[in-house]
Order: sequence, then structure tokens, then C-alpha cells
Amino acid sequence: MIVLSDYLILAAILFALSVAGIFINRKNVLILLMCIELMLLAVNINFVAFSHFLNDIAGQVFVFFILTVAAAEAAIGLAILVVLFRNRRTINVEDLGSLKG
Amino acid sequence: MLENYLPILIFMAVGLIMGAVVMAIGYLLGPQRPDSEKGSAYECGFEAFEDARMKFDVRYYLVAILFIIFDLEIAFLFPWAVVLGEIGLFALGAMAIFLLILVVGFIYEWKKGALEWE
Amino acid sequence: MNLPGTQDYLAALPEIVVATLACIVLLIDLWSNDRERLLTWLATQFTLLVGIVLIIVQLSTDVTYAFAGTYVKDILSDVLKLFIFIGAGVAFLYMREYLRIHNEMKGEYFTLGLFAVLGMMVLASASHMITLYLGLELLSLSLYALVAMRRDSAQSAEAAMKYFMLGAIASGMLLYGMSMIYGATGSLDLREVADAVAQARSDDLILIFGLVFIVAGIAFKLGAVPFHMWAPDVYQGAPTAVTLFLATVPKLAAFAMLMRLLVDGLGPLHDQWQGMLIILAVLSMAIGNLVAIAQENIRRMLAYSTISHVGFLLLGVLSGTDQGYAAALFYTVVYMIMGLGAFGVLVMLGRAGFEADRLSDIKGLNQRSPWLAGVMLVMMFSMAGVPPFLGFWAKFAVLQEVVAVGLVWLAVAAVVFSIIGAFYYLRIVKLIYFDEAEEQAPIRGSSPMRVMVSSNGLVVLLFGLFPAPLLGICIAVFTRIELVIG
Amino acid sequence: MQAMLLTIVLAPLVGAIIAGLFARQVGRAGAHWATIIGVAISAALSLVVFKQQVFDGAPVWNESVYTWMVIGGFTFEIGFLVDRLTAMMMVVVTSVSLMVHIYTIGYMRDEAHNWPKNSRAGRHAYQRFFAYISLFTFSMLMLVMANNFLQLFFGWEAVGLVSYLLIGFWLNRDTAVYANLKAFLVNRVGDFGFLLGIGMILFYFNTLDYASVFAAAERIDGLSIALFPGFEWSVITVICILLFIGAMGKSAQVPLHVWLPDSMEGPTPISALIHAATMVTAGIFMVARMSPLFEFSTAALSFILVIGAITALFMGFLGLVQNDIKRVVAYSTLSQLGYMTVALGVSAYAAGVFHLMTHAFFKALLFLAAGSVIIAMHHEQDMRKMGGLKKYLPITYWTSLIGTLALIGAPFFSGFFSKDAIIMAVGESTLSAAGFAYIAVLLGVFVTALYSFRLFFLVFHGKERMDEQTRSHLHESPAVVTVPLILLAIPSVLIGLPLVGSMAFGDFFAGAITVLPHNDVLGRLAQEYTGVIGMVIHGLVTPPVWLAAAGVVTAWYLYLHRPELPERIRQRFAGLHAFMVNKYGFDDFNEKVFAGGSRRLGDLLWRHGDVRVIDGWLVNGTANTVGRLAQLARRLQSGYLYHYAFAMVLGLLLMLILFTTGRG
Repeated sequence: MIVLSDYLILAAILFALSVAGIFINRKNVLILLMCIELMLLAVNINFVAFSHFLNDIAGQVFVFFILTVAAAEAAIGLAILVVLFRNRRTINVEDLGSLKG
Repeated sequence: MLENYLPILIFMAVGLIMGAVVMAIGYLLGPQRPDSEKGSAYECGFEAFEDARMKFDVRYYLVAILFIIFDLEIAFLFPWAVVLGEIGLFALGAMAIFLLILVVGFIYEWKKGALEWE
Repeated sequence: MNLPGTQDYLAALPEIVVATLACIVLLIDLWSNDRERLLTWLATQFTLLVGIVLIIVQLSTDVTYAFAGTYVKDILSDVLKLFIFIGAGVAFLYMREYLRIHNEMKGEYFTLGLFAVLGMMVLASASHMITLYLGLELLSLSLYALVAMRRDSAQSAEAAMKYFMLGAIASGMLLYGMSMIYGATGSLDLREVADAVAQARSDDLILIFGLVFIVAGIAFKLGAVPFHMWAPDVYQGAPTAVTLFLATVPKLAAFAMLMRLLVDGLGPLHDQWQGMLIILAVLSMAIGNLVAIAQENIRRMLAYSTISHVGFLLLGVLSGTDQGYAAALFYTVVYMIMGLGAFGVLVMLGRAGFEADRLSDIKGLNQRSPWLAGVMLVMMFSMAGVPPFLGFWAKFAVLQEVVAVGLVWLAVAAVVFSIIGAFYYLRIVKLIYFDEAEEQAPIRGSSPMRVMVSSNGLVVLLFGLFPAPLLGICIAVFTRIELVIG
Repeated sequence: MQAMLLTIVLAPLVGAIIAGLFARQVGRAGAHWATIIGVAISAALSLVVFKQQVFDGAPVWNESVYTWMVIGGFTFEIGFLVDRLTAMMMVVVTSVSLMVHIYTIGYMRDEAHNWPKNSRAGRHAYQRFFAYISLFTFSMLMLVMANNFLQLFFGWEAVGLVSYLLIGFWLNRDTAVYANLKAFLVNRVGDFGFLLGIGMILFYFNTLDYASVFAAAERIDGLSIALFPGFEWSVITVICILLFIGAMGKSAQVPLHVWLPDSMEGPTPISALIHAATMVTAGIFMVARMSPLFEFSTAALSFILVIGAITALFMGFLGLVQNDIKRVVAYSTLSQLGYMTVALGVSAYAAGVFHLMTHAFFKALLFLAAGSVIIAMHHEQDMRKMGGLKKYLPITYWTSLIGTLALIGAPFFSGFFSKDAIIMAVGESTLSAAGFAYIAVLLGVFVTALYSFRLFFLVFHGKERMDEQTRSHLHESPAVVTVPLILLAIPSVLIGLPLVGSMAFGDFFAGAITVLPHNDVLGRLAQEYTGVIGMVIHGLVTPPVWLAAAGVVTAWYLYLHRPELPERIRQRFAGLHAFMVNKYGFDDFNEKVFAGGSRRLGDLLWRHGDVRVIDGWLVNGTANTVGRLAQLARRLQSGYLYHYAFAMVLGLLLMLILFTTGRG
């Protein structure tokens, strides 16, 4: 039998992976976008698991919203990425350092 | 608690073994006499025109972005359809408003020329 | 099945109307050929005006829950929305001036701004985590887009990218925290959460785990150290028109988020989140004031100054008393007014294709325009907390509440940091008054702009002399005293 | 009464508004007339108030004029408390201010040459100046007439602001800008303490009204507060010391004194009005006003006494080595402020305030006289380039002499009575630090006389060391300058005679100043007080007068009789040759031990103590450290996304660890 904590651990691992991916990856901004998606999916697993074990549908409703908002977020992210690429000719994370101090 | 995962482990192991076995058989039984023609990329009988890792036109992204949004908003239609019978007219109105807002967005991108390729 | 009734729609009427009008503004802008976008702008301001009227008509101290408890209309939400409308109205005026000076007029600045306002309204009225999240994202997404609006600028693209990435991480953290709270309490409705938390053991690990993540999410929105790093880059990278909007009004929304989540929802965990907010507040005041000193760019400096102000704002909230919340609200409103004024002056200094945001650009301002210099002086003194300007009262009110709950050392630290901070504000004053101007171009500006910047300065001065009405409103919000307008 | 008090306060404000906002319309003459009339009205009415309080026995007036706001049970009001202390301060402030206004007409007559051509800052500078000093008068009146701490604080900050504006008045001079920044920063340190003190009062007394706070002072006595875990402090001591830190900033007590000498970059009338007569004494006034609080804290009083004694003596030394005429007077002001502070420390508030009053007159006189010299010398301030001015500036000469005699405490002059009262009070005190303080103030008398007459002789007597062109243009200053000098000279001589009996030893301030019986040194002295003549006779048999005389003689010997001596001593490191050339080995010894020794000590203190330790480490050092820290912290903002994300995660983890471990 798979218990609640298993889901939570899986979600936590995914969440940690995505966070690590964000600051370990220094090359491609696209990968950062993927990491963010992963992070939201980890949260979704949490919500679905809780929703299931609590017998409460609200958590799954939240997941719907998170999914759609994530799509919108990804869209904005991609749009910014395109703008960035047009201006900089690169989407290397390490080249994003002109604003600092 | 880990024993719960035993079936998955077995499943994965079987999958791996199957893949490995098939590849191994092909490797062992087939003749191996490579030459330059055999080693080259195969493209409908033509020479390859360009590098397979070509860059996407940035406009693909634009279309993809637009697609994602409209695609995922549809996700709300499924649960709505399930309970439409119970809620009735109110649900119909609510979805109409939701779609209306989407249409406003659609009008916006159309008018802005985002849907035109050139 | 309980379907929403008239009651619910009435309670959410401002949001419904603003949403509808925002869509209409979007369409109007599509078909208008006006290069100046006057119609779009007027429609935007009209929307805000309608919002103000709707709020005032329905102003009351009653608490109404609507849409199955996902939405609340109380005096806090009403007052917050009023200030949001006013702040946004002023910001849009400055924005228009900026866009005209720089020849970058686009209707999207205003429509996106309106959607951001809508997001803030939803945040202010959220009593359910889903509502809160949706409001937050509507606000954030609009802001990301606003920052990236200048499409030919590498700087704004970089700023937008950073803002977006970090913002997405922050909302991921917030969501993760929410999922934990949901798991621990079994509900997403903040009222039910509060009830469940009150009964739970206060050392429930999952609760505290979730709380930490939620605090991190809020801290990002506020720009509190160590979740502040987007602020300087975004303030500097975005067009000044966007910076002035995103640096000021959304702080009210962030305050709303703080109140809704931590106080309404997780109030019983006050002992825990007080500790976290103390850490954030001290770090913010320290880093903000310190690093601001080393800045050469005024917008960057103002970003760090904002960070330090956020530290002060947190002081009021962490006291955990109604007076403390009132002081924090007061501080937020005061900060918004000061921020708008300071950025307004910066907008007036700019020319087409030239952002006047280096310290040297402001040198000798007094010789170029004594009136503008005076406004900037008022803003800087007020931000530094010099009496009798408005900023002094904000600091005073907050410190008083911190002392009242016995955190004397925190108050002392706050005062020390604000003294360090006084240095860089004074440096601006020195540059304005005691240095020779490098730039000699005369300062123009449309008359509405001049009137607005001047009144902004006057407000800081006059409310500084008579802070009672403004402070009174903030106190009334939390003590539920019947509010008399007029 | 209310209308009259309001008029007193508002008349200068109206003048300031007219001169400041309508500079172009009213022109130069309009500006000075508007402000002078405003201040004259206030001065005249102040005299009426003084007469009512002192001679007609009017009751103390303590009422709120206007309720500003009510927040959470606290009422913030604007109100006036008028008793004899206030009335006296009002007269001093308005009359000195009036003299300075008149004098300024002459001083600023040709200020235009101080500005670069067509400088925008220089436009309407004349009007601006008058607006500032009138605004100052308004603020100072608000400060002294306040009946609550909030208004006191308002006045306190407002005078600071105007002082800041005026020190930097010549904003095209770098030194002036530096000086005003320094003044502002140092004063912020003081104000910080002051504000904390007021905050504590609000916290413990729940009111900011003087009367209510004083009435409740006894109740607070005995409460304690743990500032740091394990260290219990009496609440009242903490409050008093915090308030006094405010006074240290404003009244330039060691170590917060560094701004005052530099403030001499401002125009001379300002030095007279703000940095000698009135604003710098605000701290003294405040402590006297708060006497019902300070009386309950022996610790705070001892602290005040020590700070005051150090200031009185060591700042005097520094006056010996300065060559800038205004700086000498500035150090003398510091030293005299030290005397007043000492008086406060031994609970002789009345004597302190009495000295404040006499000092206001004679120090304003000295400053204005110095200004007159400066005008005559075409804005040359170096005393080494003066000398022999007596015959060119007769009025300035005689008025300076009067001021100097009053300063050193020559019998019958006003300074004699006030200073002697302080010294006697210190001698009578039983505080443990009183012994040190007594020695300091006695020595201070000698030093005061030495530097005062050094200045006097260098400027007015001896060889004429100025260049030919300056000499040919030397002439007495115009009437707008000399009349204020004469008008100020009169009280400098006479004001002590009628007032010493009642003010220092009598019950002039009864009700306004509270002294607990066991601290009442003046009360004990009063029993021996036998009138003015008695006091003079008593003075003649006690050291102070003779020390002062010794100082004068030393100065005469060094700077008139043998003017080459100080120069030689300075140039040569003693040595056999010097000893031979200098036939007076004994004199040489004298010179070295008394004048040279103290001079070198002063020099040492100035160069090492003042410049290096306080300016270098405390003021600039702090600024440098903060700047370096800022640069360091700035590096954290590397510009890279992954660092930012890492910082967020780090913050999150930190909070997680802090708040979840040890609980679950």
C-alpha cells in the first residue's frame, strides 16, 4: 500500500530537484523554465495526494488552477525569453549579468 | 514500506532486460561490414541537406506560446462538462463568460497580427 | 448546490466591473489609431474612478463572505482597494508622461496596469488560497510583461527574465507551503484553516514547514532580504514608468497577502511567524540601508531603500497587535506616496532616450528647477524619517508598536539602521542643493504632471504636519471603528 | 495672553515667509524690514511677558493652544508653558536675534562677491539669509515655549535644520558644505538619543505633557529596565542620559563637539546668534527645564558633570592654538558651554541658566565684534595678519574689551557673577566627581583669560601685520554694525548686577526649576550671600579672579611685551642656542611650562585628540567602515540568476532549520 508520506517524499524530492536545477544549471534559460514546471508539478502531486487522503476535492480543483496558471506563466516566460534572445543573441544564464551591484 | 515498490522494480527490470536482449540478438546475429555509404545519414534517398540540429524559427515559439494558453484553458471544460447536468443554466452562463474572456484575448492577438506568419 | 446570489455579486462588484472595463479598454486600445493613446489612458483612469465610486458607495465595516467563502469584503479590503486605485491613478499619470517624453507610447502599459490592479484587488479580498493565488499570479504576470515591455532593450529583457524566474520560484514556494497547510488543516479556506490551526498543536511540524514556505513566498513579493535580489535589478532594468508602478502600488497587495495569509489564516501561529519576520525585518533594514550607500544609480538606490522600508513595514506586522497592523498599513501607504513622488521627479528629469537615473544627473537640480528640487528634498527627508514629514510618522508609529510588545532591542536596531540610511538620502539632498549642475537642459513637463508631482510633495508635507486623518483611517481599519468619510 | 504668545511666535515666521517666498517681490530692503519688524514685535512683547512674570507676579501660563491630533489615547498638542525660565529665554532669544538682524544688514551688504557670477544659488541670497534667521527665531521660540516634549522636539529639529542650512549658506565653498554635513550628522547622533529618551518617556509616563511627566517623576523613581540581559538600569537614569545625549549634540559637549568649530564656516551673524547665544544653549535650557527628572538621578547628574568639566577645560586649551579669530571664539564658546553643563551637573541649574543668559549677551557681542573686524579686514580671519587695529576701529575695540572682560569674569562684569556662582556651586557639591570638576573649572579660568586676551592683543594691539592695501582701507564699521555692538555691550556689563541675587541665589526660578534638598548647593550658598559688593569682595579673596588676572598678565607678557617669544618658542625646539639668545631663562621656563606647555598640550589634544581620534576615527572612521561594508555587501548582488535563486533557497533553508528543529 502506498501511503501519504510516499507521495510527500516524492514531491519533496521533485521540488528539491527543481530548485537545485535552477541554481546549478548555468547554461540554458530554457532549462530553468523546465525546472519551474517541475516545481509546480511537485506541488501538484502534494495537492492531489492530500486531496485524495483527506477526501476533499478542493485540492484537485487547486491543481487545475495551478496547471492553467503554469501554462500562462510558461507563455510569459517564453515570450520574455524570445525578447531576450532577440536583444542578446544568447540565452545563456551566465550572460545575464549586466545588472548587478 | 519499500516492498510496495517491488512490482515496479520488477517491471523496470523486465523492461531493461527485454531491451537489452533484443539489441544483443541483433548485434550478435547480424553481419557487421560497415562502409561509408552505410554509415552516412539516410534521408529518403537524398544526401542530407543540413545539420539535423537546426535552429527553430523564433516564430514557432510564438505559435507555441499562443497554443499552450488556449490548449490548457480547455482543461476547465472537462470538469465543467461532467457537472453541467447538475448545475444547469448557471454553469452554461459561467462558461460563456469564461469563453468570452478568452475570445477577448483571441481578438487581441488576432488584431495584433500574432497569428500571421509573415 | 448553493449557487452564488445577488449578495455575492454585489460584494465583488468592484472586481467584476474593473475586469469588464479592463477588457473593454483592451479592445478600445486595439481600434484606436491615436498615437498618444489618450482614449486608452482616459478609459483607464475612468475605470479606476468607477472603482473608487463603487468602493465608497459600499464602504462599511460589515464583513461579507461571498462565493462560498472564497472572497471577503471587509473594511480592510475596501480601504486597501481605495489606496490601490489612488496609487495606480497617480502612477498611470506619471507613466503617460514618461511614455510621451520617451516616445514609447503603447496602450499595453495601461491595460496591463489595469490587470495588475485587478490582481491586487483580488488579493486584497481573498479569503481562500485559490483566490489568493489567482490574484497573485494575475498581478505578477502583468508585472513581468510590463517589465519586458520595452522590447528593444537588452536591459529590460534581462530584468524581466530575472524577475520572472525568481518570481516563479517564489510562487512555487508559496504553493508548496499552501499544500502543506492544506494537508495539515484539510482546508484551503482561510477561515477554516484558522480554526483548524487554532486547535492543532502549535508545534505541528507540517504546519511550521508550510508556514516557512509561505513566509518565503510573501517575502519575495515584498522584496525582503534574502528574497530581495530581484528588486535592484528590476528597478534599474525596467523603464522608469514601470518601475514607479511596480515599486509602489503592489506593496499594498503584498501587505494584503501578509494580512490574509499570516493574520487571517495562520494567526494562531503568530509566535512562529513573528520570529521569521524578525529575521527578515532585521536583514532587510541592514542590507537595504547599507548597500544603498554604495549605489551610483538612483533607481537602484531607491530599490535598496524600498528593501529597508519593507523591513520597517514588517516591524509593524510582527508586533501582532491590531495597532501594529494599523501602523504597518500606514507605513505601506506612506511608502507608496513617497515612492511615487520620488519616481515622479525622476520621470520629469528624463529626456527622449535618456533615463536620468545616475546620481550625477541630479546634481544641481536646485539651479535647474528649485520647485522640483524642493519636492525631491521633501521626499528624501521623508524617506529618511526626518520630522515633520510623513515618513517620520510612519517610522514613529511602527516603532511605537514594536516597543509596545516589548521588542525594545528591535526598535533600537531599526533606529540605528535608519540613521545609517539617512546618509544616502542626505547625499541626494547634497547633490541637489550643493553641487553644480552638469546637465543644463531645462526641465519641462506637462502641466498635469507638474501639478501632480507638486501635490505629491505637498501631500507628504501636509500629511506630515497633520498625519491624524491618514493614520486615523489605518487605525479605524483594524479597530473596526465606524469610519466617517468627509 | 494667548494672542500675545501666538504673536510672539508667529511674527518672526511671517517675516521669514515674506522674505523667503517673496524674495523677488520685496527686494533686499523689503526682506530686512519685514524680518526686523517681525522680530522687533516679538522682542517687545517678550519684554512685556517678562515684566508680567517677574515684576507683576503673573501666574505661570500653561495651556494648549491647539490640539494637533489624538492617536490611540495619546494627545499631541501645541501649547505654551510660560514661567520665569521661559520668559527669560524669550527675552534673550528675541533681543539677541533682533541685534543680529540689524547687524546683518551691514555684514551682508556686499555679500554678492561671495558668489560666482550669475550663480543661481547667489540670487536672492540676501533675502534668503534673512528668511533663515527669522525662521530660526521662530523655531527657537517654539522650543523654549513648548509645554510638551513633542513640540520641544519639533523646535529642536527645526533649529537644527536652520542651522544646517545656514552653516552651508555659502554653498559654493567646499569647506562650508563639508561643515554642514558634519554638523548634521553629529547632531543626528544626539537627536537619536533625544528621540529615544522621548520615546521612553512616552512609554513609561503615557504622556508627553511636561506637567504630567514631572508630576509622575517620583512614581517612576525606583523602576528599572534591563537594557542588556543582566544589567539593570534605573529607568529615570536611562531617560535622563538619553535626553542629555541630545543636549550633548546640540550644546556641543565632548565628544559631540566637533561640529561647532567647523560651523564657523557660516556667516558671522549666524555664529553669534545660533552657534553662541541661542541654539547651542538649547541643551542647557532643556536640562534645566527637565530638572524635575534629572534631580532623581544622581548617576545622570554625575555623567553630566564629568562631560561638562572635560569640555570646559580641554576645549579652552584648544583655543590657545587657533589663529582664526572666529575659531578662537568658537572654542571659547565650547568651554563656556562646558561651564554651564558643569552647573547643571551639580544641580545648580539656576546658575547654569544665569550663565547662559550673560554668556548669550557677551558672546554674541564678541562674535559680532569679530565680525566687525572681519568686515574691516575684508574677510581676512587670520589673527597673524592683524594687529594694532585699536586706532582704526575704536568702537569695536572698546566693545570687544567689555566682552572679553565679561568673558574672563572680571569683577562687576556680568560674566563674573555667573561664572563665580558656578565655581562656588561646584566647590559646594557633594557629588563624587565634583573634586575633579572643581579643579577643571578653576584651571579653565586661567586658560580662558589667556586665550581671550591673546586674541584681544593680537587683534587690537601690537604691530600692524596686515598688508598695505588692507591697511589703507581700514575704517570703523557702519552704524548698523556698531549700534548692535553697543546695545549688546550694555547688558554684558550690567546684567549681572541686578539679577545675580535673585537669579543665581534667590528664588527667581521657583516653580520652574526643581532641586531636591540634598542637592541644593545654591540654597546653601545663598545663606552666605551678602549682596553684589559682598560677592565681589569674596571674589577678591578666592582663586578665580586671581587666576584670571594671571591669565591676562601672561597673555600681555607673551603677546604684547615680548611678541617675538611665542613665535620663537614655536620655531625652535628649546635647545642651548635658543636658551642663549633668550636671555631670560626663567621666562623661557615660564613660557614652556605655562604658555608653551599648555599650548603644546592644546596643540597635541587638537591634533591628536580632536583631529585624529574624534574626527578621524569616530566620525570619518565610522563613515569609512560603513562605506566599506556597503561595498562588500554590494558584491552579494552578483547579477547572476543562480546566485539570486541560491540566496532565496539559503534563506528558506535557514528559516526551516531555525524553526522546525527542536520543535517536532
